Amino acid sequence: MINSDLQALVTTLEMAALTTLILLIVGTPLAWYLAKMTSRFKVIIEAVVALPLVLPPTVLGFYLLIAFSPEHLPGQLWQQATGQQLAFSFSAIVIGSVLYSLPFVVQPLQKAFEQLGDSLLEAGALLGAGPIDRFFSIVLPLTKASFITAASLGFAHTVGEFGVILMIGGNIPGETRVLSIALFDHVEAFDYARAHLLAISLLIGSMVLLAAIYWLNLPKRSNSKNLSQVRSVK
Amino acid sequence: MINSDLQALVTTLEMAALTTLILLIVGTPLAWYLAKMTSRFKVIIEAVVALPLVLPPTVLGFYLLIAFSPEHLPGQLWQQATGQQLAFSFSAIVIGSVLYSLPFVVQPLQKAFEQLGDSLLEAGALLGAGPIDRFFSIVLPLTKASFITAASLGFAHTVGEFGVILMIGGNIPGETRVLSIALFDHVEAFDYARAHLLAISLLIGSMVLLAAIYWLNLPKRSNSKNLSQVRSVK
Amino acid sequence: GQAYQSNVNDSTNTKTKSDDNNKPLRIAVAANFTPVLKVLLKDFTRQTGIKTQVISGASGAMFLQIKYGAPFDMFLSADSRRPKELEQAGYALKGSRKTYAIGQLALYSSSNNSNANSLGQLSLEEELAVDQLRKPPARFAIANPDTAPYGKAAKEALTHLGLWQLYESRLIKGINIGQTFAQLRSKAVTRGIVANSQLVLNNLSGVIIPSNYHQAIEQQLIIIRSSKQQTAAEKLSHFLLSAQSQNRIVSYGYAQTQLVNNANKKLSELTAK
Amino acid sequence: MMMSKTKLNKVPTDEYPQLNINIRVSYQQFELAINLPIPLKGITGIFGHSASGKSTLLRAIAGLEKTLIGDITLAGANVADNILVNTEQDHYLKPEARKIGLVFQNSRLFEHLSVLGNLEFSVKRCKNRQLDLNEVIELTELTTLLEHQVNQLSGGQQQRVALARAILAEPKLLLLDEPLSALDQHSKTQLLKMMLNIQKKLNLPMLYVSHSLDELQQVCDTLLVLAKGKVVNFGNIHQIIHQLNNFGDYTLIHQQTSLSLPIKQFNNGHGLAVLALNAQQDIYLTSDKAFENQTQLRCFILASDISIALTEPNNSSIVNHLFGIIKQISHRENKVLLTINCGSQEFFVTISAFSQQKLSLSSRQQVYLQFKASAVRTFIH
Amino acid sequence: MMMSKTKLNKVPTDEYPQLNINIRVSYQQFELAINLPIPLKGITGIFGHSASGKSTLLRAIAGLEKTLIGDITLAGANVADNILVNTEQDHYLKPEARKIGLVFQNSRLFEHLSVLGNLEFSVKRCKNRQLDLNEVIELTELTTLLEHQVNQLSGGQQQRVALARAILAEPKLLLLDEPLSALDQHSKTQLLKMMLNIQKKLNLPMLYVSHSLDELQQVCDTLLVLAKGKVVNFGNIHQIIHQLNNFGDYTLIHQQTSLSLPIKQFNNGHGLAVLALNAQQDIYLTSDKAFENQTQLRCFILASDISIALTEPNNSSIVNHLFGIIKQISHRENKVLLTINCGSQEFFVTISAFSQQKLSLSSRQQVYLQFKASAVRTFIH
Ligand SMILES: Nc1ncnc2c1ncn2[C@@H]1O[C@H](COP(=O)(O)OP(=O)(O)OP(=O)(O)O)[C@@H](O)[C@H]1O
Ligand SMILES: Nc1ncnc2c1ncn2[C@@H]1O[C@H](COP(=O)(O)OP(=O)(O)OP(=O)(O)O)[C@@H](O)[C@H]1O
Ligand SMILES: [Mg+2]
Ligand SMILES: [Mg+2]
Repeated sequence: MINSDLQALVTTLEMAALTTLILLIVGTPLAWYLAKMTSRFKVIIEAVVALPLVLPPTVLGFYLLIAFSPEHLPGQLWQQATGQQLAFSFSAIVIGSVLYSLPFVVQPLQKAFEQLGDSLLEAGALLGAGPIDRFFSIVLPLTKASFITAASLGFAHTVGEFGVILMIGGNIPGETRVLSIALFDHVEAFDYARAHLLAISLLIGSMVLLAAIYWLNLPKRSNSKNLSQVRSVK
Repeated sequence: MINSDLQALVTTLEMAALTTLILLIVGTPLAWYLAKMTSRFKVIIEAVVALPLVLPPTVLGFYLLIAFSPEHLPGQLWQQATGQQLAFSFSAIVIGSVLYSLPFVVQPLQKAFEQLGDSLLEAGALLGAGPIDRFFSIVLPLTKASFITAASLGFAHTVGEFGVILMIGGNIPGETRVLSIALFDHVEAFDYARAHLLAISLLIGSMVLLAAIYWLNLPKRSNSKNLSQVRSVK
Repeated sequence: GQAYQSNVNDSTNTKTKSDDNNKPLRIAVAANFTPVLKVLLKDFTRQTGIKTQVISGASGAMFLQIKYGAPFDMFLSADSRRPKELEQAGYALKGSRKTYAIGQLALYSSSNNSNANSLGQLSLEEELAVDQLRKPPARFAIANPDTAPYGKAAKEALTHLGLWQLYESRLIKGINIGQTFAQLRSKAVTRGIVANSQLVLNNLSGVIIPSNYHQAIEQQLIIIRSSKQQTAAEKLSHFLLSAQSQNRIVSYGYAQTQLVNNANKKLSELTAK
Repeated sequence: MMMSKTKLNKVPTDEYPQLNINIRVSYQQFELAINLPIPLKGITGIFGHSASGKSTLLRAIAGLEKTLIGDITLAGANVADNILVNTEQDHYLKPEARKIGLVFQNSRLFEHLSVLGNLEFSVKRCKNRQLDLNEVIELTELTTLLEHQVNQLSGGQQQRVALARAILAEPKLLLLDEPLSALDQHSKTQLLKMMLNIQKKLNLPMLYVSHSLDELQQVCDTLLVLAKGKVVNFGNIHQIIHQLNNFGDYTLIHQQTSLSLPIKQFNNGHGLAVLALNAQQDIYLTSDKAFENQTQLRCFILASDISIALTEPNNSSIVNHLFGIIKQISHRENKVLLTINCGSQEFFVTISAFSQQKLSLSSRQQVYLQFKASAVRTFIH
Repeated sequence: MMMSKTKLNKVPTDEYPQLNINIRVSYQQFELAINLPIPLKGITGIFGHSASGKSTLLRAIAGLEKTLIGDITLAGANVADNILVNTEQDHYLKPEARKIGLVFQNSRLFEHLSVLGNLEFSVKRCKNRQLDLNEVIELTELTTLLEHQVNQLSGGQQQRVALARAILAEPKLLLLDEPLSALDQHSKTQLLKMMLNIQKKLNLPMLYVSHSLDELQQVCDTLLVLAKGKVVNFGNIHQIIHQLNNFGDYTLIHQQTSLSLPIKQFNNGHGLAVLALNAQQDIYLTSDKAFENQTQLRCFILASDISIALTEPNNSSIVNHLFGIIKQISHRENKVLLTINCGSQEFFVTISAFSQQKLSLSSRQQVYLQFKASAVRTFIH
């Protein structure tokens, strides 16, 4: 009984961790590009990235399901490349979550990169730091807080995701059955005691996780000049 | 037939606009407070704000429904104050959406306020600007881009919301039946033609809206020094 | 519902191994029947040694998933329309479509002394139902008549009583009967029409709405044509339709099915001609 | 060494407002500890090495240093008694309520506003405006820059905008943290003139932080010297500079005689202005149009610019010959600092040890001081 | 007026690398148009009014001005011919590949790093390190500040960190945009000395922007004067300064004689150093330990510090008496500028119109120049 929930927890964590990783790897250059881009196509790309927000997850899931099925190109390509069906696989829910959570990662990062400005990057370049070096030695540490926001929004949103995953994953235990679906199932199956238990564990677990993340991000600022002056200008 | 979709569209826009407005009004001071707060409770508040992300919407909806029912305090208070039942009302879906979309508004604003720093606020204070004045004359214009991000994330997420609204709204035409539910109903009822049509309209509509928003935000930066130097440090 | 497997390790095997015999029989089932199925499957596994895995969900979603290649062996829908469509579209094993249960509507009220209204004689029931229904509350919960079979039946019952007009503007429509029940349980809405089986399973009582007020809520199953475990699936189909199982199903708040299945057979014979 | 309070009471407190400071601001490796009443008369200079606490002091007065302990009051004739901060009584007046302006060391312009927008920010929030926006714009030479974004400005342009913005707010007290450091000599001079004008026009006291004693000597009445967070000198600027001549850190200043003298004649017909040193003796310097409306002139003569002659010099282009009596002779390495009384005014002269040897000067000896008209320096002319 | 290329070819290009600049940077209200080869010998000064385009020029060389049209090449003996940018050929070398350092007008420290972290940022990215980190830290007096966050530093401290950071990167060319503007005289002197040392040690050419001609005179061999985006003067610093004396903008400089002379005697036993002006005549100035290891000294004498005597002066503390012949007399308002030849060296002297009247000097007249040992100024001593 509890075993099956544990299994869902493991799947959820695997999926959310992998999704967050991919989101950061894909989202960071995308956000950087958008932040520095001046072309008029920028607004279009921005709108496309934000689109998953507007569609109800189940509907988004419906379209993804169609795309992932072996009858359509993305699903076909995947099958040719990996020999496995894409729909109803672990890979499918990761891809779905990545698409669905992309705006939550891209937008905070983009704004952070925009606010950063160029002056410190110019200084870095003139000390011999190339673009990659500058990114890791200047941009990343200065926008650390936004990366944490982006990652935690992405992670949390993936954990809470339900409609898309249910549709393209098919709720298969050990593969695509995640905690949010398990929780939903408990409610549907009138198993309120277990639903409450799971919901509360989920809440406490995520709260501890989120608090830990935010706390990790806290001490860095504590002895800065700005902080000591907060009271004066509140 | 199409009438009912139009009605859903109107309800959706009303709901999303009202929700976004409330989100900005509630989220801005909250984000400011979190950005400037140094207490250790900060992480806890941050985690609580982020919680709606983690719970599957239907489950969140279930708990909200319990809270909104006349049997429980929030629902009771509402009924005493307004004389109307909260659950299954337009107010209920607005409140639900506000809670659900809060992190999308608070987090980008908070990060923007944190990155802003105090130096310009100090300068403003010494020119005689009080806190409210400073907010509108300095903070708001300097974080305009983040406000637009926050508002568009909040709006889009509310439009796409489905699970919570369905549970606490009850799909009442003209009151709580929104576009995302209508869309889902069409899919469930095998009415794929209408579903596709609605989804495409929704996509195009939101894309135009989002593009317009981002475009509004674009020209402001175009003649700044930073921009002209972008190529050098990419 | 959750996965029912005699051995949890098997689930990991399903990822890696493609040995069909080792794979459990994967059953997609409408959420409202999941608890009953789980009880029945215990016996089934004991008798046949066939391992099973239950995937519970909304019939609509599962229907779409099967169309797009979901790796299910069997589908227990909450209605008859979707199995029929799947059969016509060629996703079902020919002749595998069977009615395994017939839903029964019940009027549920979370606020009043409904405990007094224990299930009794039909005539009394009828009286009670009509009686209560004639006084419509401000809000009344049913499943969505356009998409959910229990909702459609509820609408028919109300129409039959000439009350649909009265009720139409007061309805809280759940996406499926599960959500309607959840809405009622939250007490945000106090009265509504749910599946009788939901009440039985939760030790609640309501008033059964006579089945002649609406078309039968046939819950049908099919065996998926692409399944590699069709024999095991057929065994389960037989098991579910056996008199013993049917009796247990009825004891969980469903109506008698015998009649319908026969009628069904005749119907399909007729249409086949 | 901190000045005793009694000494400061010379300045009539019933005439000028006074800033009473008794504070302590502590950082890990630095502590600012100031206990001092500052009479707010004209422009008060603040001088000291880098990291001596100048900016911290200004920030404390403005209400931006939150680790501050102690109290600051602004008391005086025109201003109602006003406690800016008193940590013992848990009293704290917010920066925006203090009516104190501050030009920061880094300009801190509002990036979202144009140059004009930055100036209007102040104007809008200023009640009972006395200054004319256009006039200030002209004086700070911002006329052609009004529509520019502030991040497009050169360093010097930014400082001018920051200065204009602070002045336009017309505060009760203006704090200036090296407001002209990025400007060339010419602009500096122009702006210092403007500030002096505005100081008088609005009767607006200023505290002025600078690394340039020349600058301060020209505009300040009073000087405060900070070192390592402590006040080491405070008082009349001429006195302080003369004290620094004798005791001061070599690295801090050029030794000099600092003077404020009445103008006897604006132009003697030969392009020289005449200042009355005392009843018998005059000092000549190159005349300037700017002297025309003044009765008093502030000037300084570097000790190194004055030479000593034993007999009254003739046949030289040097116009100033003053008769004096050597009061004190002090040696430092290869240099000799002479303090010479010409009437009641002390003059400071440095000569080389070699010259001293040659002339073998001794205390109470009568000598002639000679210096060129152009050695009488006025920073602003 | 732009200098012709022929004139510049005097500097041997086969010995020093050369920066060939032919660019145009246009903004709405400003255009920088430079066409000039700059021989990279020692430190080249860049001088000009606020907003004359100094920072823009440095940014263009560093590769930060993207609206630039034209080309910049770095050619010469030690450096392989190197096209930094050529917009015609669509060639553009990225800033990080140019090996050019820049100390910005605003320090631009990395806020997320401590002082030490900022310095190590450079050290890590410097190949073939020649400088010792600890030595630079000591010379810039940052030892006690290493663990500080950079936003806790005073203005002057920030500039020192920025300077140390740029030097530690050991670039091929270092651009300095008013790197010492927030520092007091003492720190300035110390840091200029350090920069001279490092310039020699690494054979690292520098372009140095400053508003202070005194500063530049002490460290630069060559001076570039900008006005409104154009080069108005370029060449040997002494020549340029003397040109400015005659034609230059009054507001730009103090008229002065700028000299580089061999040291004849480090200490004549009386605390004076002796410089050889020519075979017959010497110049005396106060000796300083720092002169000990030098053979040549750079100094300047303000025109206002020199006075004229018709007969050889006696009985005066003034040690320097030079015999010369008046070459030119020019009047400006109440001042007279004399150009006087002492042997082959021109001296510039300003006297008041009054003195001129009194002495009635005329061209080709023989006169004595007199100035104190302390009037011979070295910014760095
Ligand atoms: N928030 C802070 N945290 C720690 N130390 C600080 C902080 N603010 C200032 N200091 C230290 O206080 C000392 C004085 O700084 P301050 O800015 O007042 O100097 P300053 O006299 O203005 O120097 P400068 O002329 O270089 O601007 C410095 O050593 C500085 O490092
Ligand atoms: N991005 C830009 N957009 C528009 N104008 C600019 C831009 N950058 C510089 N300018 C203009 O170019 C001119 C020269 O600026 P620059 O910063 O080179 O001056 P500067 O000589 O360094 O002056 P300062 O000594 O005051 O720092 C100024 O008038 C400035 O307003
Ligand atoms: Mg300072
Ligand atoms: Mg500049």
